Amino acid sequence: MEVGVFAFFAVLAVVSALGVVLQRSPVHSLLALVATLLAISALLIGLGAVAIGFLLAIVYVGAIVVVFLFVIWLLNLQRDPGEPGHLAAKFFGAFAVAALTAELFAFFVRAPVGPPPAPAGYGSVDRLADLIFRDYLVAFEATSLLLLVAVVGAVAVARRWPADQPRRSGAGASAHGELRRAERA
Amino acid sequence: MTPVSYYLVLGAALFAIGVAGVVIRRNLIVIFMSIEVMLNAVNLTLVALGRALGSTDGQVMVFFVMTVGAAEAAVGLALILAAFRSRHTIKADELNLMRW
Amino acid sequence: MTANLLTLIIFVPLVGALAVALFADERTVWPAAFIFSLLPLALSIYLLVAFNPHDNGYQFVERRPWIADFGVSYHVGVDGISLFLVPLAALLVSLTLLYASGGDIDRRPREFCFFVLMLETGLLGVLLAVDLFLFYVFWELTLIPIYFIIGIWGSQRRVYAAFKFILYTMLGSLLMLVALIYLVLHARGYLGAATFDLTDLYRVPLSHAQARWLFAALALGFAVKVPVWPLHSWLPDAYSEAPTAGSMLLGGAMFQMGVYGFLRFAIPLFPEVAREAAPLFMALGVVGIIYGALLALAQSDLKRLVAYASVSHVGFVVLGVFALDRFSVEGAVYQLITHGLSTTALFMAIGMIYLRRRTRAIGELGGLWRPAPMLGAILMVAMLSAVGLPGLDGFVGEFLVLLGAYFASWQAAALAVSGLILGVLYMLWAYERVMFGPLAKSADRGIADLAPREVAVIFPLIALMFFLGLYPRPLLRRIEPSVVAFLARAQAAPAPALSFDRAKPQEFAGLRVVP
Amino acid sequence: MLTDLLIDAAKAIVAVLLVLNLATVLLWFERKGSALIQDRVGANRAAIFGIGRRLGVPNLGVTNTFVADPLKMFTKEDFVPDQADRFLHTLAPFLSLFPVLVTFAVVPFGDRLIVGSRVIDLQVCQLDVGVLYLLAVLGIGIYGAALGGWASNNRWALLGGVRASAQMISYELAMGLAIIAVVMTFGTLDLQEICRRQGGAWFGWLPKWGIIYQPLAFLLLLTAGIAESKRIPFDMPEGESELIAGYFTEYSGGKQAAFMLTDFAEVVLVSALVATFFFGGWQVPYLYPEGFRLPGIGSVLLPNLVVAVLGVLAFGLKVVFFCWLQILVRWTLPRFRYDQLMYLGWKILLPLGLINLAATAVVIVAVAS
Amino acid sequence: MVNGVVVEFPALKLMLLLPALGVVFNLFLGRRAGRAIVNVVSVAAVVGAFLLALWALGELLALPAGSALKATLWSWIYVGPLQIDLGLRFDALAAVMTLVVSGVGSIIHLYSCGYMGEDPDYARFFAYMNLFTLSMLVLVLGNNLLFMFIGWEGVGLCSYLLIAFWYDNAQFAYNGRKAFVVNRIGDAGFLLGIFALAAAFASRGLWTLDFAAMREHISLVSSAVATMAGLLFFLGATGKSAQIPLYVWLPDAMVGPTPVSALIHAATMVTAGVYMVARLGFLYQLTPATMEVVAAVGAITAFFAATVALAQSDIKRVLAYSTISQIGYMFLGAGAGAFGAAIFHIVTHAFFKALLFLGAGSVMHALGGEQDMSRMGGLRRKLPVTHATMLVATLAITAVPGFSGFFSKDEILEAAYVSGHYWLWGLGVITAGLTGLYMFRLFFLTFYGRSRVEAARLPRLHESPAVMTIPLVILALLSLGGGWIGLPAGMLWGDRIGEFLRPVVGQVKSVPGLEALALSAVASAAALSGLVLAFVFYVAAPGLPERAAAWSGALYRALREKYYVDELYDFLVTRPLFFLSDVAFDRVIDSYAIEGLVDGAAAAARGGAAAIRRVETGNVQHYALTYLCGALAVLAYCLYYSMRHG
Repeated sequence: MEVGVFAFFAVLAVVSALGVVLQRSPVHSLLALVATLLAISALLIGLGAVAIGFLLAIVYVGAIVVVFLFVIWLLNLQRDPGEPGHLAAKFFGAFAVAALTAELFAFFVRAPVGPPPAPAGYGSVDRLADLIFRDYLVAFEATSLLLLVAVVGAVAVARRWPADQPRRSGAGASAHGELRRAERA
Repeated sequence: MTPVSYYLVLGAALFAIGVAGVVIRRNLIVIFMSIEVMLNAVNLTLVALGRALGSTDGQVMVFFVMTVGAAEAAVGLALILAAFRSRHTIKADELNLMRW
Repeated sequence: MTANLLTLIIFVPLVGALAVALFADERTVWPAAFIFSLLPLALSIYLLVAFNPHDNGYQFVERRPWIADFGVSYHVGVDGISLFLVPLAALLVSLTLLYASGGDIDRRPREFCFFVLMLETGLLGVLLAVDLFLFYVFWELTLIPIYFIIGIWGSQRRVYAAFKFILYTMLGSLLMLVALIYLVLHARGYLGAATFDLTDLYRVPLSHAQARWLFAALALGFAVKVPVWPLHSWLPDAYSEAPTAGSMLLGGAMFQMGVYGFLRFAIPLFPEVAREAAPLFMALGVVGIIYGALLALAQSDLKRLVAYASVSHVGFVVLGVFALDRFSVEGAVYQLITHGLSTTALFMAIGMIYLRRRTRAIGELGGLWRPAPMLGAILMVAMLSAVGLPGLDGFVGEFLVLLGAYFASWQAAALAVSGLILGVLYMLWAYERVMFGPLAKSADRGIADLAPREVAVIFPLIALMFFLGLYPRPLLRRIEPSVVAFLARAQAAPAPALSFDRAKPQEFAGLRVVP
Repeated sequence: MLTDLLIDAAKAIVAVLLVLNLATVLLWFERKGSALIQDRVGANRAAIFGIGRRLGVPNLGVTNTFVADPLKMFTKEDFVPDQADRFLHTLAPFLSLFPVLVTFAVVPFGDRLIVGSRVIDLQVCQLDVGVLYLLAVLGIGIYGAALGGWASNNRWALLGGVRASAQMISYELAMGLAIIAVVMTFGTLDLQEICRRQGGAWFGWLPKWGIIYQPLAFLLLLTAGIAESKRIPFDMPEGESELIAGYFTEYSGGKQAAFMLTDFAEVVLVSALVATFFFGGWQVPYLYPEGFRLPGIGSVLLPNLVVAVLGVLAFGLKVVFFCWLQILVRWTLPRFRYDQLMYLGWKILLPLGLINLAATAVVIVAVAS
Repeated sequence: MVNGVVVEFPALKLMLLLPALGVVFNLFLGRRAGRAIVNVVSVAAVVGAFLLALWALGELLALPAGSALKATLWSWIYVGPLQIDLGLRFDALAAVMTLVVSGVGSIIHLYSCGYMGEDPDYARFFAYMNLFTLSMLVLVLGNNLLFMFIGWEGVGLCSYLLIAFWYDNAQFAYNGRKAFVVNRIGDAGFLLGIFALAAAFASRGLWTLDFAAMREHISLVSSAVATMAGLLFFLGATGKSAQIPLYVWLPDAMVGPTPVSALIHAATMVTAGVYMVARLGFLYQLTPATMEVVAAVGAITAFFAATVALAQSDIKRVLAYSTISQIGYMFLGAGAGAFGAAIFHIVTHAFFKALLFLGAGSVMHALGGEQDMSRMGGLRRKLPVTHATMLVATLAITAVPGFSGFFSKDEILEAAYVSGHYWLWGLGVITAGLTGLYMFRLFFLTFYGRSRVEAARLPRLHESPAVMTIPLVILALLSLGGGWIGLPAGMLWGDRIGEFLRPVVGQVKSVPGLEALALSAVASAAALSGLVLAFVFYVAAPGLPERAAAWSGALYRALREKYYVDELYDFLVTRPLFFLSDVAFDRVIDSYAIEGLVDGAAAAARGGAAAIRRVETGNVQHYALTYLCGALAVLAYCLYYSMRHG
């Protein structure tokens, strides 16, 4: 993977990442996120990790970000009207992030070795599958359980309870309120 | 081949941008997306280092990061929905009931 | 039977507590609890009889490994010092239960009995434990029940009082724990294996600085419990806010724990430092005497008056213990017993007054002698015993303490004697305002004299007061060997103030004085 | 080195042009076909200066679909509703068309072609994780429809977009399972390799096509494919009776054409995939690289070029057949209700896919031991 | 110096047992048994003790001089070398005291059967009286200091109980408590004396508090310790025997029933101090300085009390001050070394002072409880027996020659003169005069002159019943003849009592005949002059006392108000004590300082927590920020670490 191609994808990733953070409209930042993810998966594929690259694309771009889109729709989020104030937090945050980047760069710049030629079938699916289903099987099963729990949790939290009337604004709107209502219903 | 430090630096940059998003933006969804960016920055670094060391373990870790990311996104978004339904806002600083 | 007598004594009340808590219903709870408190009393009386007065080491020793790798063993034993405290505690708990059933505790009797019996186990455990860890466990065990007793059945400011009591004692006991652990770890370095056993820890050499700190920690823990003068502010609240039964337990049974701690652990473990600190503690004792007496003078609540009176008496005991003289230590141990009796009797009498007049404020009381002469007589005897009228039990202890203190430093004795004068002053003044004078208007006419149950409850105490006052010999004979051993251990240093050298005759009828 | 690049570029251009032309042909074919099915005349008006009529040739509406409509599409005003997100509005059609066309890069339309010393693999790019690529790119397709609905600031468009994306996600899952089943049977992710492994014949006469191994997977893939392409009977996103034109209600001109094209390109894509996975792609029964080996009769040697051309023709024929099949399906089956759609997707196709997967796994292990 | 034989005599224990049984019976069964039985039991107990005392005296006289009878109740405190038994010792000194206590006691018990006739609490009264007798006997018979101390405090308690017998009246209760507290102060001194003595002997290796043993080894004690011990014991004595400075409780003790005043505050308890000094004579003789102090305090108190008695209008208060004065004489005698004389004066004083009190009691009985002499007068016709017996007692107390008072007081003055305390002797003589004056003032005011009795009380004015008058007559005879057992040397059978006591307390060398006669002549003259002066003032010229009072003005008022000593004590001791305890200790130190510290710590903890709580803003991003900073720090450290280690 030549430096030029890397540079292109790197710039694309950074710009789109900035896009995610700075965009006013949530949908735009979502698209920026898609772009970042694709750039990253391209970089991964460039690094030889072909299987995981495509998997990243499939899982993240195909499913997760779409769910984000769904939520944006459900909440009908328009453009943020800009966020005045909170200057102190912003300044402090920016400063902290800058420091973070400086420190990380200081670390990674001195990483010594260039990547050696990839061994045969380095990033292939069967090598990956081999590892996942042999060495990390327990972890794999655990993640499957995790996903199940996540799904059930998500449904439990987000579903609309039968007793839910359209909520009066704020008053008694806490989760506790729901419980009380559920008991009454 | 491009030296691995470039990847690491890129990863660091993306991570930093993600962190900035989390810390600065008020909108929960955007915060969530920044978190995804951070996660993927880490994925990139993992694979890059894996590639440098010639082991596929990095990729396995990325695989698991993805699953966790997915689970987290699912639950997170559900929470945001529930929060919005009851509090009518997804501004991070307005959801501050858990305070002194 | 005699093999594990002590274990029986300690754990029968606990079994009783559980039995009462689980099985007894409204009707049977008081009799069941009372019977369960009688068992350890009977056993401890058997202990008294079977005790060999000439052996000054531990008797009825039971030792089984408990937590082997920490060197903690279930090691219990009784010696002269703790011999009489055990039956006393058992007796006082039984009397407390008998008294409480008579209307003092009306709400939730089952929980009350449970806590009292649990307290009894803790108390007996503290008195009989020879293993430091075991001692600490029982020490903490006693805290919980008394907290609830004060906290639940107390009067208005009970929560404040209970909480303050717990905080004070907890602070002290935590310091103690730290000291224990340090000592054990240090011992492990020296003995090769960690051991909590008291007799083993005697052999551990400590640098003076270490000993000083450890003694300070232990002493603070016990000083809070005694209470020595500046650390006493929990006592008046705890005593006055607790229900009568609670005050009896606190004032009568639990009062010895602090001093016993000094006698059993603090001083023998660090004799040099103890000797060094003796003048300080004697001074604190004397201050305590005068301070307590003056405070008692200023109180308007009967219970607070008795509370400060016991602060004053504890001052005597502390003076006695830290005079590190044969007479004063024996007197102090004797006073542990007699003070327990008189304070319990006083609280009982006050409880009876409270039951009749529903108030403890001295201002509102008056002229009780006419309707209740027996109550008046009992309160009189209890007060005189507390003040140390010769012929009653208080005097014997006080005389010995003052005698020993005189040997140690005549100034301390001279000041301490003022305690006697002030004692009479506040006691009789209170007695006069409660008993003599016309019957207060607010009192309804129908004040009855003592009911048979009340007489039964207080009679043993009064009888013991007279007996211990007139014939203290059997007790002193048994306490003596252990006190001699304790002093040998503490190498009683020449008292700083005494101008003459004390040629101490060492030989007694066939007694081994263990260095 | 340059020639390789040129060859690849040529392959890519040929693939795209083929697909686009085929799509427009299908457009025409469908218009005339549906007219035939519905016993009506169909488009026959447009003519260029009346040449056809003068020559006595019957006007089959060819100029309609090939000349008139495209011109109209590209010259009409490109209308963007106000307050709509202009950037997204223009991006959406591209995002829906681009992924479909790009997928063809990995579809093999022929075997090796030996030209002088060079061996040309008739597949735009040899990617040994072709299937993963396929799934990844299909995933991106969803955004087209979704953003189309969102960006046109129109309730019905939004509803259409929501329906479209929900439908595509559900059926992508089913399609994925079917494809995985195929991948398991052939043991490789490279589509070219899959086609090669479908060469040869069992018992001399039965060609080893995917359909034999995976009949259920075939059905799953076909149904999911039609659903993916959002064509009747899975026509919810643009159900006329309810949502006017679904997510491309507010589109006109070129962008509208793009959406139309994606529609037909998907049809072609589905038929291509079905052909590749289950019908041997460019495999001609009994045709081996050296020539025909007919069972019982003997073998006929053929030059490589002829074999290659025969392969490509076979592949083309299969694709056309399945396009026809899909159009036929479109004009015969009524539209599903949305919950039936979801029910079919999640409660029938998904379990079937899983069962099929499990069965295939069992068989493979049994065969392997 | 004295070798006597010590014989075991178990009957001594019986002597204590009888009153003890009396106490127990009265307390528990008294109410049910009825008045008659209670009277009988109580008097029998004391009379029994008296008979036993006589029997013991007989046994003692049979033994050679200086011997003693011994009995031990049981072993009391055995602590290592110190072994204290409850041992009884009946030697000459104890014999005299026991006889006085039980003899006068039984007479007074008889008298109180009548006096307390109508009082409902008779059972409790007799219980206390028996308890008092028991304690007094213990005090007197105890063979070691500690057992004696039990008796010492016991009598203090009984005096408290009896003074505050009519407890309904709050003032009586206060006086009772005052008596007990002042006694207790004295007892504290006594206790410290015991310690000093015990320590002194202990330092020499001798562990004992027995009188005999201490007497034997008294040489072991250094003079400094002996002085300190002596003074401490004397402080105890002043407390018990109402000498300056601890005499204030006796006048207030008169609020008790009259028999109590007679028995306790005249005859027995108040003389305990003198007995103790006599018993510890061997200690006092070691240090002349303490002897000086004792004598001086005695004489001064005598004079001081006599002056106050002059101006008192309450009949019992006059007698109280006269008792203080007479005891002053006894201490003067003891201080001068004539312990025998002091004891002899105790005996005679017991007779006539008891008689005076009982007489006053019968007068009050007749007048329905009236105590103020200004509302008496002219009672001699109505109360002939009381009048006659009171006359004998008054003559005895003013030491008119021939009467018992003369012999004992004369011996004391002689001893004072002989031992060189000339100005104390002079003071003594003056006091003798004053005694005559105030005693006859009382006598004349009560029995002679106009009758100032209120009309209401006149009809009930009658002579006391037989049970009260018989004791008066007996005591009158004793006051008359009591003195004859201690005649000055040379006369008839000489100083029998002195001889009898010499082995225990020694004897002062007597003065050659002529000089002694001169001394007694001077003393008698002073006494008679007092008598005449009183006659002039109160009988001959009734107006004179008022004019004298007006003339002396401030002096008279000072006397009447007892030199404002009570107010002084109150100001110097009680008020500061209560201020100290209430304000200084209770409010300031205890609740403010110590409580403040404790509650302050709690408040500080709560305050600190409130401040820290603000960190939880509830805003998720603030938490994220802090998280980030933490990460930065860790990274920085790693960076620093890797930088340093390369």
